[in-house]
Amino acid sequence: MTAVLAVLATLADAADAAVAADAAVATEDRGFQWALVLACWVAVLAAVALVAVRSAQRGRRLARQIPEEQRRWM
Amino acid sequence: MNDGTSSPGTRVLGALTLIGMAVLLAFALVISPADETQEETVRMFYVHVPTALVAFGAFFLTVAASVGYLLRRSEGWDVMAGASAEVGAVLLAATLVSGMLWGRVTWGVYWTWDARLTLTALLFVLVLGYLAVRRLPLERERRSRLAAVVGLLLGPATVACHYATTWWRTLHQGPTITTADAKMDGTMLFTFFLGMVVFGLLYVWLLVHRFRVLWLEHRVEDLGLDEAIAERRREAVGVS
Amino acid sequence: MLRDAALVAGKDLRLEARSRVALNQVAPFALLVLMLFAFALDPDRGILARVTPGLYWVAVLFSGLLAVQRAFAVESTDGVADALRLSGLDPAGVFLGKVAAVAVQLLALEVLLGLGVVVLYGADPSSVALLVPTCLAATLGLAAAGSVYGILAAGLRVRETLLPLLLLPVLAPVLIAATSAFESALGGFPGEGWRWLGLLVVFAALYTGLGLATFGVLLEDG
Amino acid sequence: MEPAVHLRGAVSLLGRFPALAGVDLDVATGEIVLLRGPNGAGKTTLLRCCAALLPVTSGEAMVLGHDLAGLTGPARRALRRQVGLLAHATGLYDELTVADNVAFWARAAGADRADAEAAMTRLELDGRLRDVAVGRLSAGQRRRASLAVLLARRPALWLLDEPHAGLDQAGRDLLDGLIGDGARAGAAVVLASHERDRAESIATRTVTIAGGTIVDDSVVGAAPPVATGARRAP
Repeated sequence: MTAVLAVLATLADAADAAVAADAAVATEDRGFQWALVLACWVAVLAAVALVAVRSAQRGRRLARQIPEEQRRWM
Repeated sequence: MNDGTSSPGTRVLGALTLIGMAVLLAFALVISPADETQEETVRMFYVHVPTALVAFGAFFLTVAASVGYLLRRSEGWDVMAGASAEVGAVLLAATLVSGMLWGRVTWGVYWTWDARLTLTALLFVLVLGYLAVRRLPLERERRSRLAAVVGLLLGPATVACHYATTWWRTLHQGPTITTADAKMDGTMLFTFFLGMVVFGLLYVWLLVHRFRVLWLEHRVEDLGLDEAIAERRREAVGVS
Repeated sequence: MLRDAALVAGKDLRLEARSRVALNQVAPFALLVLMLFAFALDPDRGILARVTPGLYWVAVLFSGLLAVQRAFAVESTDGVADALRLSGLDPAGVFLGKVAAVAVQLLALEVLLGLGVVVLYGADPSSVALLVPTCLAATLGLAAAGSVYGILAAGLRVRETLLPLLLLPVLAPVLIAATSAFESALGGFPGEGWRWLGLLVVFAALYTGLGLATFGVLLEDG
Repeated sequence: MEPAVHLRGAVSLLGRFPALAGVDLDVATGEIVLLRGPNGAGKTTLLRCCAALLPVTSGEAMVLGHDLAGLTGPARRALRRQVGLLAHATGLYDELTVADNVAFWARAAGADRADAEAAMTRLELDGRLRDVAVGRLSAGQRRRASLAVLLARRPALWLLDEPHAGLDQAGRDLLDGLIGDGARAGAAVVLASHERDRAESIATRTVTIAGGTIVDDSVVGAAPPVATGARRAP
């Protein structure tokens, strides 16, 4: 855990440095806000979709291997 | 159409979830107005807060189902705990991502040691540990038992982490961040509640599917057991 | 239960007296961590003095992890795990015995590390009234949580990697609370520390209770 | 009288592998059953199932009056306390001395120090070896130390997995004497062994296991041998 926190802290530091350059612009710029808002939604929905699709694929592969009567929810 | 983990029920649930998600996207990104202070970034809250709350609910179910398994020792509770933790982990990851992006635009950094963000990160690691136990290559009964204890312990661990992180930030008088300082008008409030409903539906939908996938994994493990026993007994022929 | 606990604790301490793993390996490791921190952080600018509580508890945490790992490594070798299950010992007693043995070793380590930070970092340990109970409560919490996850991972091939993953996030509150209590004590405003001590006591009681309740399940086929 | 071990169609899985594929076996108290069969036949699994260390997945399994299915904490503990298992591994702490080990395990099972001392004397571990760390003993000496633990615990069911392996001639004779004494005192003994001649000379019955099932079960009829050691039984 501490290692993880340390990595996160390092990431935060790196982000700090990157942000320092355009901090002044960041708060004012609505385009930038929109970009991050969209990135946020896309990231979340893409992750969920990925999990759902992989789960469905795995379910299909498993279901093929077992007899009909053990899949009675369908 | 017995080719996967779907059933009429989950198809209806899935359709509702997808429609709901489309409506939520319309409200969150188009219809609802920008906030006075937070401007456009408020649109991240319609994903951030619901995923966080639903993920906490998922945790709670994992803890409860783990207790259920320890009391009843039935496969259903075990599978339920695992499925809920898997979906919860995805939602927690979503919470962390949206939280970090919001931090980037509001505080200028991806990460601050805000109490809630820290707690979420800790929970994420805790649930990764739980899922690691679930993937141990052990006999199923033993794995379920170990996982149930780890799952049960997620509860007190969360509570302890909550108090520790909250006091830690407030006593240190670091940057106090309140996420609820935005004044919400009617549309925004509606969008937020819609988000809760939609992500709740999404959770239930995914949960049912993951439950069935894990259940099928167990059935595939059981598969051919009679055949294996018969084959084992054939080894005995001609030995005596 | 208490008889079994005393038996197990006595056996563990005797084992340590003979093998000296904690003394010859864990303790030097802990001191080494203190020295490495000094190398990593500039000792001349007072940084070390400011972060002493945190460094102290991180060192305790890592040494504690090693101590827990060691305490349960001896229970998983060469048929001992089976022997333990066949022994007829009360699981709750085994748990208390392991906790007691780990706690005793950790307390000795903490005294050593305490001397270390006084000598190496120049810390001022005058607020004994807060420091000592903090150490006791944090140690009990560490040993209790460590024993629960220690026995859980003991029989597994992946125990060296699984134990830190499971245990360290659970111990995060102990690290935060003990560090904060030490900060108050060393910083000369012990009043704030009592609240953290409370959290440590609750944590220790919680995990001792959970360990008593779940050790049977873990030991049954652990 | 109720048999010490009663198995009907017992199946035990190691992962997905049916190590026991339906075992029928009864062992009465006072019996010495020799379990023989090729490598991988299920001998060790059978012994571990009888010790309630491995679950019996299906079938009937009664050991010392306890039904292994649905055996919960205290009852399982009570059963296990009465079982003595001599496995390939020693079950001893390498860094502790013989005396410490025997005393710890004996006291854990409710025996006292005197029992532990008597057992060590019986296994001829009361001299120089007493205070030697187990890790520094030879294989045969370790086996004697494990046997001393078993003896001190006074089990009602002895489960011995290749007990003669690693012992010298004197040790083997001593072991045979101990087994005979144990059986006469009312313990049920199951020993898995490849050493046919030696094991058959003490066994009252020979059971052959192969492919996870019992393929032959015959009464040999040998009387338990009399202890050969000069020392008095503990």
